[in-house]
Amino acid sequence: MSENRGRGSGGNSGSAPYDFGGAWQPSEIELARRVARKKRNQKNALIAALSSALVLGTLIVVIVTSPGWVTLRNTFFKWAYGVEVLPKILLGFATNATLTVIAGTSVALIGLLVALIRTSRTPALTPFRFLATIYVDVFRGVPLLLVILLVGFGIPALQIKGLTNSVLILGTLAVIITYSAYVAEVIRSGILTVHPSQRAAARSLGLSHSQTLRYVVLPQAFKRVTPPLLNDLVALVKDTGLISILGVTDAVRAAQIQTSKSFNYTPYVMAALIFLAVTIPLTRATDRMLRKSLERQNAQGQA
Amino acid sequence: MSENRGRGSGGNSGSAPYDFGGAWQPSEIELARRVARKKRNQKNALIAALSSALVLGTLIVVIVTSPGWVTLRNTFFKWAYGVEVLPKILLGFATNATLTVIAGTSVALIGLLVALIRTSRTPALTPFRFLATIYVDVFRGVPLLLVILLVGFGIPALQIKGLTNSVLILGTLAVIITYSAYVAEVIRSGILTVHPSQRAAARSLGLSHSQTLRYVVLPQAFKRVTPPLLNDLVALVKDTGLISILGVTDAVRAAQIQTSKSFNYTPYVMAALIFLAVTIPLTRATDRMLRKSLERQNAQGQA
Amino acid sequence: SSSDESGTASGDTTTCTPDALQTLEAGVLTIATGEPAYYPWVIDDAPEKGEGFEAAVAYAIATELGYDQAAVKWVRTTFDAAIAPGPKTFDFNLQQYSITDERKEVVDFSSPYYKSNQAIVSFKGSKLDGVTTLQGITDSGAKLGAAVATTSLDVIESTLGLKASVFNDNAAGVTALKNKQIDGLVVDLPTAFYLSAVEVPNGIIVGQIEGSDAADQGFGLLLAKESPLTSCVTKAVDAIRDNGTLASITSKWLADSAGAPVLK
Amino acid sequence: MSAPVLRIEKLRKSFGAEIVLEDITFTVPEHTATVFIGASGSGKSTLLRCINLLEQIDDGVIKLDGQDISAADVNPDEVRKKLGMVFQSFNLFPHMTVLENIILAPTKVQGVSQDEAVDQAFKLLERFGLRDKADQYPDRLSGGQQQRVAIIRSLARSPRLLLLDEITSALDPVLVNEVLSTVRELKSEGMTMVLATHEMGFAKQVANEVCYLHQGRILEWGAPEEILEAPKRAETREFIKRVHDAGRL
Amino acid sequence: MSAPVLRIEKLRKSFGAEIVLEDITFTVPEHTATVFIGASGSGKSTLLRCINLLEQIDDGVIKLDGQDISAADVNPDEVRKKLGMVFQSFNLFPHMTVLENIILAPTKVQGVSQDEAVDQAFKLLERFGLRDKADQYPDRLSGGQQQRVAIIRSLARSPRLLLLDEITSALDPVLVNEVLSTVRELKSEGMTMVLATHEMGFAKQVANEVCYLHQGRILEWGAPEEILEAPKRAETREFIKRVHDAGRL
Ligand SMILES: Nc1ncnc2c1ncn2[C@@H]1O[C@H](COP(=O)(O)OP(=O)(O)OP(=O)(O)O)[C@@H](O)[C@H]1O
Ligand SMILES: Nc1ncnc2c1ncn2[C@@H]1O[C@H](COP(=O)(O)OP(=O)(O)OP(=O)(O)O)[C@@H](O)[C@H]1O
Ligand SMILES: [Mg+2]
Ligand SMILES: [Mg+2]
Repeated sequence: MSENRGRGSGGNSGSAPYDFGGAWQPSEIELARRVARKKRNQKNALIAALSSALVLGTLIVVIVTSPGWVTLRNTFFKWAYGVEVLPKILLGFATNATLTVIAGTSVALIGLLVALIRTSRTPALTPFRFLATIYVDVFRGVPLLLVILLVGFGIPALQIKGLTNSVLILGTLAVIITYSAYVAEVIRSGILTVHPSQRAAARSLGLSHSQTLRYVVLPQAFKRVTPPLLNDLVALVKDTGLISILGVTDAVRAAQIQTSKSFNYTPYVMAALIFLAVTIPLTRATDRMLRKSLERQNAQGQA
Repeated sequence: MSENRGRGSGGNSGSAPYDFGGAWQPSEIELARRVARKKRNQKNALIAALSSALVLGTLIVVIVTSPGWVTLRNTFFKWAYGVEVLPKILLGFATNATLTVIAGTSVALIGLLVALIRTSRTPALTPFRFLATIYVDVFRGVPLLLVILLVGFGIPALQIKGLTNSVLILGTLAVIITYSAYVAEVIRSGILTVHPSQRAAARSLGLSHSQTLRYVVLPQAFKRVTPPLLNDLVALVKDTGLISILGVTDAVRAAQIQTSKSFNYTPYVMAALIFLAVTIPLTRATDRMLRKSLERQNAQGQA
Repeated sequence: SSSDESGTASGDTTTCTPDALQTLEAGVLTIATGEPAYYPWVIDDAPEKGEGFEAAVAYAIATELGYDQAAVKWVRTTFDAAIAPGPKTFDFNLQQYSITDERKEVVDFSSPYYKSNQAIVSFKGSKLDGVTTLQGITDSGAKLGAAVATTSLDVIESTLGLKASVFNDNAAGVTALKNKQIDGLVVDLPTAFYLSAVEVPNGIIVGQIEGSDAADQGFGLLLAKESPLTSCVTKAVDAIRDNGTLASITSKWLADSAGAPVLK
Repeated sequence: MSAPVLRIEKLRKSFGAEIVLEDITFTVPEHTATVFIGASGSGKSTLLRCINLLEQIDDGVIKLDGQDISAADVNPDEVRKKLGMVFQSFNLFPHMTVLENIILAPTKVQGVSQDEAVDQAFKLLERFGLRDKADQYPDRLSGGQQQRVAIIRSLARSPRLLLLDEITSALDPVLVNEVLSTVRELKSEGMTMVLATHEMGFAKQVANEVCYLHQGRILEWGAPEEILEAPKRAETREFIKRVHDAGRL
Repeated sequence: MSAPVLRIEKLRKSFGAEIVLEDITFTVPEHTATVFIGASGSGKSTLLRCINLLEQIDDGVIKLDGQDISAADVNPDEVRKKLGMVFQSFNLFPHMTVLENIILAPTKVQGVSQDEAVDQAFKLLERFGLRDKADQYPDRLSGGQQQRVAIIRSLARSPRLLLLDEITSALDPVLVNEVLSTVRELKSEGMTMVLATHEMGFAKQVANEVCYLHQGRILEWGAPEEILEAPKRAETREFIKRVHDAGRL
C-alpha cells in the first residue's frame, strides 16, 4: 500500500531544515487564489459600504427631512442652551460623583466583610452568618428607591436624639446598605468559584484556614469578581441619582429643574452625556476584562 | 527492602473479594475516635448555640427595650394599618407586575435580536452592527430614570401626531429600550462563551453558519445566560417602579401616597414585603443554577 | 352648524355645550388633579365628591358648560407631567397651576380662578420661627424646600436667592419638613394654612411673599396647547366669577386663609 | 489501484509571522490510514484543520477525490459533508442526547428523514456497543464513550475521509483502549483516515504510513515499523526516545 | 532498619453509602516508594487524601513516624507540615510567581525569613533546572514545568513523606518524561514517597512496592516486576493487559 505516493520536493534535506524565514514566493495557484479572495473581499466590503451608506443615509435623511426634525432638534439638542445649563448639571453631578466615591468605598469594605462571614465555618459566627444571609436576601430583593425612602424619610421619623436627619447622609446610607448586599453576593460567589483543589493545595502546604483564605482564595476571587464589581460600580454611579427623591439635587434633578422651567429637554441630554463620559469607559474596561478571561478559559480548554 | 511490612488480614482472599456491604463493625479505636469527635462537635454546636443566643438575644433585647422601640414599631410595623393599605399597594404592584411581563417579553425579543446582529459577520449587516453597538453602549451607560424622563416627557413634547402620549406606554418603552441593551449584552456574552470547538465541531459536521447558531450555539448560550438573565429580571421588577416619576401609581408610589397621608412608614414595609415575595424566589433560583453550573465546572476540572 | 361659529371672538355660548365641545371622550368632561390632592383644594383626596375649593370650582365649571355630575370623570397626573408640552390625558387640569408666560408657550390656561401669594410653612422652634423679613430668611441659614416645576421653587431661587431642596411633589416636601430635614417648605398660601394647621406638628406660617413673582397671574385651569376647549373654559370661569359662584366657593373653602404676615 | 482520496501539495500555513506548516506534501490512498506524530506545537492540529477548511492556507493545494478544495470559490459546507472530524475534546453537543447528536447532521444537513436517521444511528450505536447510551446526555458518559459517540456521529454521514485529532489525549489511559479498538475496526472496514496522535499504539496498530512532523515540516515518513523502530533522522530518534522513556511504546 | 515512615492499618473510607476504601493495610519504610495502580475510581486519590487528612476516615489507623495522625485531637495543619502533596492539576497558585509559590509555605507556615526562603528556593530551582523560571507566572510554564515546580514547592518544606497523585496524567506524553526524571532523582536522594499513577513507567522505575487497588481494596502487592509482569490475580492481569493494549508499557 505504500507505493503511489509522491512528496514533491520531499524532506528537502538539501536545505537547512529549520530555515522557514527564507524567501518564500507564493505559487501561481496561491496568487490566483488571492486574486479570487481579494475580489470576494472587495465585493463584501462594497456590500458593507453600500449597505451602510444606504441604511445610515436613509436614516439620517428620514430624520432630518421629517416634519418633526426641527422640533426634535430644538427640543432635545439645543446646544447653546445645553452649554448654558451645563454648569448647574455638572454641579449636580458632583453629588453623584461624591456619593459614588464614598458609597463605593464603604460598600467594598462592608461587602467583603459580609461575604467573609457568609463563607466562614467558625461555629461562633453562626448567628452572624444567619443575619448576613437574611440581610443579603432582603436588600437584593427590595427596590433601592424603597430603601432610600424608608431610610431617608423613615429613620428621622423616629426622632431619635443624636441621630442625623441629613438626607444626604441617610440617602448615602441607604445606597450603601443596598449595594453592600449586591457586592457581598458577588464576592461570595467569587470565593466559591476558586477551585477546591486550590484550597487543598494550600492546606496540603500546611497553611491554616485563614492563611489559605488570605493568600490563596481571596486574591484569586478578587481577580474573578473584578468585572462584575465594575458592573456594580457602573450601576452605582447611575443609581446615586435616586436619592434625589429625598430632595438632594443630583445631575438628573438639576436637569429636571432646568427642563421644568424651559420645557426644553436638552438638559436631560446633557446629563445623559455626562453619565456616559463616566460609564462608557468603565463598561469598556469591564468588557475587555471579561473577554480576556474568556480567552484564557478557552485556551485552557483547548490545550 | 521488601521485608518489614505486614498487612494485617492482608488480601483477605478467604472472603468474597467484593463483599463490601458485609457486617462491618467499627473498631475500638474508631469508636474512641467517634466519641472524641462527637465531644468536639457538641462543643462546637454549643458554641454556635450560645453565640447565637447571645448575639440574637442581645440584639432583640437591645432593640425591644430601647426607648425608640415603641416608636419604631408604630412607625414601621403597624400591622393593622399595613393590612388596611395592602389592597392599594397591591393594586400598585399590579402595575409593576404587568409592566414586568410586557417589558420582559419585549426585552427578551429585542435583546436577542440586537445580540444576534452584534455577533453576526454578514457584510450587509455592518451598519446595523454599528448602530447596535452604539445603542448598547448608550443605554447601558445612562441612568434608567433619565431615559424615563426623556422618553416619557420628551417624546410627547415633539407633538408628533398619532403618537401615544400615555405615560404608561412611554414609560414602559423607556424601560424596554434600556433593559434590551442590558439583555443584548448578556446574550452576546453568552454566545461568545460557547467554546470555539463547539462551533468547529458543528461546522465539521457540515452545518452552515446559521444552523450552527441555531442548533448548537444559541441553546448552549441560553443555558449559560439564564442566571444573569434572571438577575436582570429581578432588577426589572424592581426598576419598573421608576416610571412612577411620570405619574404612574406603582407599588412604591402607592405606598408613598399612603405614607404621606399618615406619616406612618408601614406602607413602605408592606411594599418591600410584596417585592420580596417575588424577588427572593427568583434570586434563590438564580443562585441555585449558578451553584450547579459551578459544581459541574469544578467536577470537570478535577476529572 | 356650530363649527363656523366657534372661531368667532365674541362669546356665543351656544358653542360651549357638551354636544359641541371636542372633549377627549364625547359627552364626558375629563378633569385632572394631583395624586394625592390636598386640602383645602380637595377634601379627603376625593375630588368626585365636589368638596374642597378646586373640586367645587371644577364642578361649577362643568355645570356652567352643561355637564351634570355624572358626566365628569377624574384622572390624576403629577404636577410636572401636566405642564410639560405634548398632548394631554385630560380636558383640563387644576392643581394650583400659576399662569406664567413660559408655561403659556407650551400649554393653554383659562382665566385665573384664584390668586394666591406663596408662603413659607415651618414649625415652632425652627430657624425660621420669628423671622419677619425676606433678608432675615436669607440670613437664618435655613434650608427651604419646594416641589419641582412649581412657582414656589422659583420663589426660593429667584426672589430669595437660596438653594432649594427639590422634591418630586409637595407630599415628599411635607415629609421632609415633618422630619425637620428642611426648615421650611414653600407652597401657595391656602396650602400653607392647611399644612401648618393640620399636617405639620407645631406648624407655623412664617409669612407670605407678596407679588413673589411679577409674572404670576394667579391659578388657571391648564389645558393642552391650542385646545379647542380653552375659550369655552375661560368663558365658564369668567361666568362663575361674574355670577358670584366663585366668590362663594372661595369663602366656603378658603375663608380661613386670611392674613398671614407679609415678609418684606 | 484507485485514485487517492486526499492529496496535499506544498501546503503552507502561518499565523501572522509564525510559520506553522511548510512544504507539506503527502497522499492518502483509499482505505489507508496516515498517522501524524510529532511534538506539541509541531502543527498536527493545524494540518487537520486546514484539510477541514477550518483554517485558510497560505499556499499549496488540497485535493479531495481529485477536487481542489482549497480553491477560493469552494463552499466549505459542501466539502465538509464529505469529511468527518473528531477533536481531542468538546466534540459532543452537551445540550443534546447521544441520539440527537448523531442525527443532527443527517437530518439538518443531508435532509435524511428523522426516522431513517434514527434507524441508522441505532445501527451504528449497536455496532459499537453503545445502543443503551442513546438517550443519555454526554456528561453522563465516560470520556472514552464520548469519543466513540463522536466518531459514530461523524460516521453517520458516511464520510470519504475521517480526520482524528488526538482523540485519546484527554482520556484516562485505561479508556484509550476502547477508542483504539473502535478506530481499528473502522480501519478494517476500509475507512480512509488521517490521524494526529501522541499514542504510539495508534501508529503501530492502524497506520499504513507514519509521518513525523517537526516544527511544521514532514521530516520523515514511512511504514510504522521504520519510523517507530528505526528512524533515520536524529530529531525523529530523539522524539521516539522521549516517548519511549515516558513509558509509551 | 529504621522505623517505617508511614503505617496504615485497616483503613476504611466511605462516601455516604459508597464504600471507597476498605481494609487498607500497608507500610512505607524510609527511603522507599510505594506505587498504587488501579482503574479509575478504585480509590487511589481518596487514599492519598486520607493520608493528608483532607478526608476523614471511617475506621483504621494512620501512623506517621509512629504518631497516630488519625486521632481525633490531631491538628491537621501540624501533620501537613511533615507531608508534601502534589495533585494531578491545579497545584500552583496562578496569582503568584514560581518563586512566590515556593516560598509561601516556608515564610508563612514555618516562619523562615524571606531571604532564607528565597535562597533555598533558588537552590532547589537550580537543582531541577528551573532557575530561569523563578519570576514567571504558572500559566507561562508548560504542564511539565508546572508539575516540577509543584514538586519543588513541596520539597521546600523538607517533608518526611511525599504524596504524588497522578502528577502526569494531565500532561502531554512527551512532557511526562521530565517529571518522571525529577521523581527518579528524588528517589535516588532517599525521599520516601507514596504515588498513585496510571503511568507504568513510574511503577517500573521508582517503585519498591506496587499495590494494585481494585474497588477500594489492595488486591495484590509486591515488587514491580512481580505485579507488572507476573500478576497472580485475574483482575490484576486484566488491568495490566488493558494498560498494555493502550500502548503503555
Ligand atoms: N489560532 C492560532 N493563532 C495563532 N497561533 C496558533 C493558532 N493555532 C495554533 N497556533 C500555533 O501553531 C503552532 C502549531 O499548533 P498546533 O495546535 O497545530 O500543534 P499540535 O501539533 O497540534 O500540538 P499539540 O500536540 O499540543 O496539539 C503552535 O505554535 C501554536 O501556538
Ligand atoms: N467527595 C466525594 N464524594 C463522593 N464520592 C467521592 C468523592 N470523592 C471520590 N468519590 C468516589 O470515590 C471513588 C474513588 O475515587 P478516587 O478519586 O479516589 O479514585 P481514583 O482511583 O483516584 O480514580 P482516578 O484514576 O479517576 O483518579 C469514586 O467512585 C468516586 O466517585
Ligand atoms: Mg493538537
Ligand atoms: Mg484520582
